[in-house]
Amino acid sequence: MSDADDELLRRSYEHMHFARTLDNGLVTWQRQGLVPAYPPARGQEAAQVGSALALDRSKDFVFPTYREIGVAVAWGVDLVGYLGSHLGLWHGGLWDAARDRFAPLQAVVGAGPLHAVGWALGQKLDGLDGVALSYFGDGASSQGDVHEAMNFASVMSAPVVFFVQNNRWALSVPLARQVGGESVAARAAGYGMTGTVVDGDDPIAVYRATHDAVELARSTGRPSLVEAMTYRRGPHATSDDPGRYRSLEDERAAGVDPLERLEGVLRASGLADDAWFAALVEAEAPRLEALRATLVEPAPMPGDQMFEHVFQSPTPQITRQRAQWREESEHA
Amino acid sequence: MSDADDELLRRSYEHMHFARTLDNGLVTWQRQGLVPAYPPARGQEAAQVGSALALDRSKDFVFPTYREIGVAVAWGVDLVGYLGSHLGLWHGGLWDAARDRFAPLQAVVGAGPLHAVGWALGQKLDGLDGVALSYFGDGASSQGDVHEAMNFASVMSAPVVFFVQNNRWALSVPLARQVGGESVAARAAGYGMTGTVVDGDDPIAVYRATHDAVELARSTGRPSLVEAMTYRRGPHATSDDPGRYRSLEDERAAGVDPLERLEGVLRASGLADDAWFAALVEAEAPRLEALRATLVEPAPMPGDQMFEHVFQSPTPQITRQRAQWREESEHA
Amino acid sequence: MPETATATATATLELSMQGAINRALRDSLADDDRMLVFGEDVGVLGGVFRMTDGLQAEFGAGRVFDTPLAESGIIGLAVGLAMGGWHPVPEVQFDGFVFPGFDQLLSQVARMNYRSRGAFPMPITLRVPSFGGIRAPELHGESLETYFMHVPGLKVVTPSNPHDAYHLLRRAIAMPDPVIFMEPKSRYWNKGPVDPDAAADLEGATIVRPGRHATLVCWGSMVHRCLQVAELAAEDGIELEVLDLRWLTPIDEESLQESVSRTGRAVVVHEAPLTAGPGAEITALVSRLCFRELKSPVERVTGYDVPTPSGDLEDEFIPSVDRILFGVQRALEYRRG
Amino acid sequence: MPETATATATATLELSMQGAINRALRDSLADDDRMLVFGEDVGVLGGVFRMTDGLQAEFGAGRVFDTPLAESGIIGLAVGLAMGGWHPVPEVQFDGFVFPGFDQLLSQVARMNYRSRGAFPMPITLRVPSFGGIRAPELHGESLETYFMHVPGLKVVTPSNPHDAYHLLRRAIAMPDPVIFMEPKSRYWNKGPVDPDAAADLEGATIVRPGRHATLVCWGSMVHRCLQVAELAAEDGIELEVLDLRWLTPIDEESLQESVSRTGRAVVVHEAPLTAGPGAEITALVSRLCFRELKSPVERVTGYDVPTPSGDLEDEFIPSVDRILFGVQRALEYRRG
Ligand SMILES: Cc1ncc(C[n+]2csc(CCOP(=O)(O)OP(=O)(O)O)c2C)c(N)n1
Ligand SMILES: Cc1ncc(C[n+]2csc(CCOP(=O)(O)OP(=O)(O)O)c2C)c(N)n1
Ligand SMILES: [Mg+2]
Ligand SMILES: [Mg+2]
Repeated sequence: MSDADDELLRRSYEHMHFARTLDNGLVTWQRQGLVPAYPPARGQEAAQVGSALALDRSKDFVFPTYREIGVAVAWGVDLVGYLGSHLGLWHGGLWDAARDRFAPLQAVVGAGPLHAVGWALGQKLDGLDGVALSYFGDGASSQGDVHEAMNFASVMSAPVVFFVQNNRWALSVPLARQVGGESVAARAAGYGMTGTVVDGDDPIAVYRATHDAVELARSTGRPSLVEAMTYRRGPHATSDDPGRYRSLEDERAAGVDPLERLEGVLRASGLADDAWFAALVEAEAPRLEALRATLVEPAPMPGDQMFEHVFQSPTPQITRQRAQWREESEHA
Repeated sequence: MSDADDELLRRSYEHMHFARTLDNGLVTWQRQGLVPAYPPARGQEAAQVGSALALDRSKDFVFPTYREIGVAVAWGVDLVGYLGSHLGLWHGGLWDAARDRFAPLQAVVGAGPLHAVGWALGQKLDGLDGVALSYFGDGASSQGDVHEAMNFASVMSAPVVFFVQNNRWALSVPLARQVGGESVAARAAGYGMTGTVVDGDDPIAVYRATHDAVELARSTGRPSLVEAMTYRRGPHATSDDPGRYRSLEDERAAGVDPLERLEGVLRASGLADDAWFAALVEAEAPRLEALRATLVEPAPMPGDQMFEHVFQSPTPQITRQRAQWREESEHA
Repeated sequence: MPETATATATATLELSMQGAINRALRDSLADDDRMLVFGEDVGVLGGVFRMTDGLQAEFGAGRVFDTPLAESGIIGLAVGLAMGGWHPVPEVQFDGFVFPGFDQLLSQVARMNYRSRGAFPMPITLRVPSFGGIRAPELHGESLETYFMHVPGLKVVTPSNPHDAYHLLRRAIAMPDPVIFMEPKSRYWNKGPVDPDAAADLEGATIVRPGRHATLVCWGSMVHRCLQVAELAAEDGIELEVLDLRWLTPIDEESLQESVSRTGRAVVVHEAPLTAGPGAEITALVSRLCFRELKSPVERVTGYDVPTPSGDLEDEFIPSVDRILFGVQRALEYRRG
Repeated sequence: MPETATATATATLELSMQGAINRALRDSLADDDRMLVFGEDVGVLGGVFRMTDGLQAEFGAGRVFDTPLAESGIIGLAVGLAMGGWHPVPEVQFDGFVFPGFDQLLSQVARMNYRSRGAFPMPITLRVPSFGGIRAPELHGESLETYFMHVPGLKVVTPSNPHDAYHLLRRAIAMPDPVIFMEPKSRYWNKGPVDPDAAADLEGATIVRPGRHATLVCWGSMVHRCLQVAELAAEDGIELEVLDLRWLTPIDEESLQESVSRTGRAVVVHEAPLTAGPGAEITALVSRLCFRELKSPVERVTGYDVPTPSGDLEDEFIPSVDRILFGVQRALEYRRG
C-alpha cells in the first residue's frame, strides 16, 4: 500500500468515527428532547466518507438526501448549520449551501438527482470540469424522477455520478420488494452507462469506485452509477421501530460493522495503535461538546424569516402579511 | 410453414391493409375538413397487427396510446366509436371500452403502463390468467411513470407485456436524443425481466415475440418487454411538418414498407395472388365508405354529456351547473 | 403504539382518530372483498402512523400490501386495479408526497370515469395524512385542499374527530367516485367517543357549537382550535358558531348560507396559504349567498403565502387562537359605511 | 408558419403573439448569455407552436435544445441549472403536461430559494401554452391558474395581446424569481402592434376599456372576448369596464379595488372550472376591498366543474359572449334587499 492509501485509511477512519460519534450523539439528544427527530446513518459511514473523499472540494458539488451526515463530516460542511435542519430551525439547513457546494437537505425522495444532472450540464455548458455527486437510496431508485435523471444525464452527457447507498431498506420495505431485479447498478447498462457494485462497508473500495466514476465524468462528460452495498444498522429515524419489520437475524446478516472492520485493518497493518485511537477519541470530545452546546440553546429562528426568503423580490402581499404577522405577534 | 402460419400471414395482411386504408382515409378526410386532427400509424401496421393477434380476445386487455389504429382494427374495436376521439366528439373515444377490453385513448404520454400493471395485478389477485398489453413509444420510455410501471410489475409479478413501438421518433426528437443507450429493450434486464428486440415490420416475428411474452405472463405471472423496431413513416400528426426535422434520407433508411414486404411474402409463397388482393381491396371499399359516411354527418354530442360522466353520483353543484347551462343555452 | 378498542357498556367506543381510522379500514375490508389497501410501509409495518396496523395480518398480503417507493406508481396502480373492478384504498405517506403522483391523480383518477363515459368508475379513496402541527420535516405538513377542490371529478372530505373519521372513511370507501380523505395528523392521537352503528347525518357540514355573533368556518385540524376560540370568546360574551364543513367537495352551501345569514359574519380558518386557498372559494360563496345579510367582509385567518416552515416556526404559520381571535375582532368591529 | 416581423415607419411592429413571444425569447437570449431555452421539440423543430422557431439556429444547441420526453425531468433540470447560475426558460408543450412535472415545480422550483435562504435563487421562467379554444385533444386545453396561484414562491402572468406578450415575457425572464408564463394559445395567431422599446406600465393590471356600469375582470384568452361583450353591451347603453389583470401573482389589488369601487359591480371571467378557481380569489378580494361599494354579488362566469371536454363541446364549456352577457345581466339586475 502506498503512503497515500495509508493516509486515506486513517482519514477515512477519522471521519467515519466522528460521523458515528455525532450520529450516536444525535440519537441520544433526540431521546433527551434536544433534537425533534433524526435519521441515523449508522452503518453507512464507509460508503459516505469514502465517496466524499473521492471528490474535489474546489470544483465538484454534492447533492445529498437527509441521511448524509458522514458526507457532511468528510466534506467539511459547517455542522452547526447542518444540524439546523434536524433541529427544526430551517428545513434545508443553515449552512451556506452555495459556498459549501453542498445542496440543502432534500426531503423529497428521488427529487435530487435531476438537480445534479442540471448542475452538471451547466458545468459542461460553462466549459468547466466540475462533477456532481448525487446521493440516493435503494428506495429512491423506484421514483420516476431517478429514471428521468439517468436518462437525461446519458442523452445529454452530463458529468454526474449517481451514488446509491443500497442499505437494503427503504423505511420498512426490504430490497426484494423495492427493486425489481434487486440491483440498482444493473439498471445503468440500460441507459448506456457504467454501473459498478462496490462493497459499501469498505471505504477504500468505495473511494476507488467513486474516484473512477468522477474521473470518467470529468474527462469524458459521461455519467455513471456506483452502488455501494451497505446496511442501515439503525432505525429509519428516531421515531421508527425496526423490530416491527425486521428480525435480529436480518440485522446480523449485515456482517461486521464498517468501523470495526476498518479499525481491524488499521491495527493489522500497523497504521494505528491504541494511542492513535485514544487521541482520536479525545480530539472528538470538544467538537462534540461544542455542537451539543449549540443544541441546548439554539438561537431561536425569528418568525419573520418565514417571509424573508419566499422571493428574491417580494410581492406586496408578502410584505403586507409580514407586517400583519408582526402586529399580531406583538399584540398577542 | 404450417397452415396456421399461412392463415396468420393472410389475416395480418388483411388487417394491416385495412388499417393503412383507413389511415390514408383519415389523413385525406382531415385535409377535407371532416376530421380535426389525426396521428397516422403509417409504417407501424405490422407491429400493431402482429402484437394484437397474439392476444386472447376473451381474457386479455389492451392499453393503447393515441396511435394504435392497427391494433383497434385487428382487435375488432367498434371503429365508429374509435374515431369519435379523433373527431373531437369525446376525448377517450365512444366505443364501450370495458366490453371491448380496449382502454380509452390515452393522451398523457407514459401514463398508461401503470394502468396495465394495476389491471394485471388484479387478474392475479382474482386468480385469473388474463394478460395486459401496454402499448407505448420510444418517447414515452423517457417518462418516470414507465419506469415505475416496469419496476412495480417486476416486484409484484404482474402479468403484463410492455410493447414498445420504437418508431425512432418522438414528434421531432430522434431516438438517439431520447433514449440513453438507444435501446428500450436493454432496460428490461435492469428490472429482472426479459427484453426482446424484434423486427417490427415483420408481423409474424412480432406475433411470435408477443405470443411468447404473453405466454410467459400467463403461465408465470412475470412481466416482460418487447421492443418492435419500426419507423414512423408519416408525420407525427396531420398538423406536423416532418420536413423541418428529418430528411428524405432519414426516411429512406427505414427500408421497405411493411405492407409491401408482406405482399411480397404472400406472393412469393403462393399464399395470395392478384385476385386475392383485388378481392381484399374490393371488400374494404364499403367498410371505408360506411365509416366516411359517419364522419360527414357525425351525430352531434349533446352539451349535457359534459356534465353526465363527471361522477357516478353527481354533486349538487354539477346538477345546478347543468341546469344553468341548459337555461342559458336555450335562451341564448 | 396503536391501541385496542375498549368497548363500553353501550356500543360506543372510546377511540383515538388513529384507532377509528384503523377500525374503519378493517370493517370495510371485512365487508367488501374487492377492497384493497396499499402504499408505502402500510403492510408489514402498519403505516408510519399505524393507520393500517394489523390489517395485513388479518386480511393477507394480497389485500393489504407494501408498494415500492413511488407515489405516481401507487396512484396509477389504483387506476388499473379499479379498471379491473377492485376498490383501491391507497395511502400516500404524507401530504407533500401527493405531488409526485399529481398527474395520475388529476389526469387519470379524476377523469377515467368521464373519459370512458362511465365504463370505468374509479371507486378509489386516497388517504392523505394532512396539515401540519407535528413539527415534521419539509413537505410533511402541507394543506392541499385547493389542489383537490379545483379538480373536477374528485370528492374531498376531512374529519375533525374520531366518530366522524370512522364514518366518513367508511362512507368514502363505499362511494362509487374517487374521494380524497384528508386526515388531520395533529389530531391522530386525540380520543373521543365512536359509535360504529350511528352513522347519521354525515352528508354535509355540521354545527359543532351554536352561536349568534359570527360563524367560524373550519374543518379537519382547525375545528378543535376554533372550539377553543369560541370558548374563550364566550367568556367575553361573544357567542361564536363553529361550523365544521367536513366535505370540501361538494361544499354544503345550504348550511354555510343558513349559518352566516343568521350570524351575519364569517371567519374562515385554515392552515393552507391564503391566496387561492380553500378560504377563497368559501369567501366567494358566502359573499354571494349571504350578500344581503353580511355585516362585515368575510375574514380569512389562514397560513401565510409562504412554504410551510420548519418546526420551529410552525406555530407562527398555523392560525393560532390569538390570530383567530384577531380575525373575529376585525369582523365584529367592522362598521359598514 | 412563423412570420417575419415587418417593421413599420416607427419602431412599432405588427406581430402575432407567436411572433412577439419568439422575438422576446430571441432578444432575451441575445441580452443574457446565461439564459437557456429547452423542452420537448423546441430545438430543431422550433416548438409545436413555433414559439422557438429559429432560436437554435441562431444561438446554437448549447443554449436552445431538445430534451427527452419527460416534464419532471425538464423542470428538475431547470432547478439544477439555476443552482449552477443559469437562467432557464423551459417550455412545457401543453398545459396538461405540467402535471407530471408538478412535484419539481411545487416542491423544488418554488421552494429552493426559500430552502437555501436565498443561496440558490430560481430565475426560471416556465412557458406554458395555456387555456382552450383550439379544439385540441384531451389535456391540451387546461387552465391551471389556481394550481399556480396557490403556490408560495411562484409568480404568474399571462398576456392578452402581442405587445404585452413581448414585454411581459422579457420582464419575467429578467426577474430573479420563478415565473409561470401562461400563453393563451387561442390568441397565438392574432396580430397586433408591438413596440419593443415601450415597456411602460406592465406592473399590474390594466384597464383595456373604460366603463362605468360594471367591471369585467379577465386575463389572457378571455380579454378579447370580454372586449366583444363590452362592445355589444355598449349598443344597449351599458358601459362595461374591462380590466385585464395580467399578473395573477401578485394580483394588483389596487386596480381591482379602484375599478370595482367605481363601477359597483364585477363579473370575473375565466376558462378554468368554477370551484376553487382563480375567480374565487378575485371574488374574495373584491368582496372585501369593495364591501361598501358593491351593489351586487360578484358574478363568476367560468368553465364548469367538469374536465375540459373534447373539441365538439369546447364552445359549451368556455365562457361564451352570451354567457358573459347573462352574467352581466345578473349583476346589473340584482337589487339589494
Ligand atoms: C417522495 C417521497 N415519498 C415518501 C417519503 C417518505 N420517506 C422518507 S425516507 C423513505 C425511505 C427512503 O428509502 P431509501 O431511498 O432507501 O433511503 P434510506 O432511507 O434507506 O436512506 C420514505 C418512504 C419521502 N420523503 N418522499
Ligand atoms: C406527458 C405528455 N407530454 C407531452 C405530450 C405531447 N406529445 C404527444 S405525442 C408526443 C411524442 C410521443 O413519442 P412516442 O412516445 O415515441 O410515440 P409516437 O408519437 O412515436 O407514437 C409528444 C411529445 C403528451 N401528449 N403527453
Ligand atoms: Mg435504503
Ligand atoms: Mg416514437
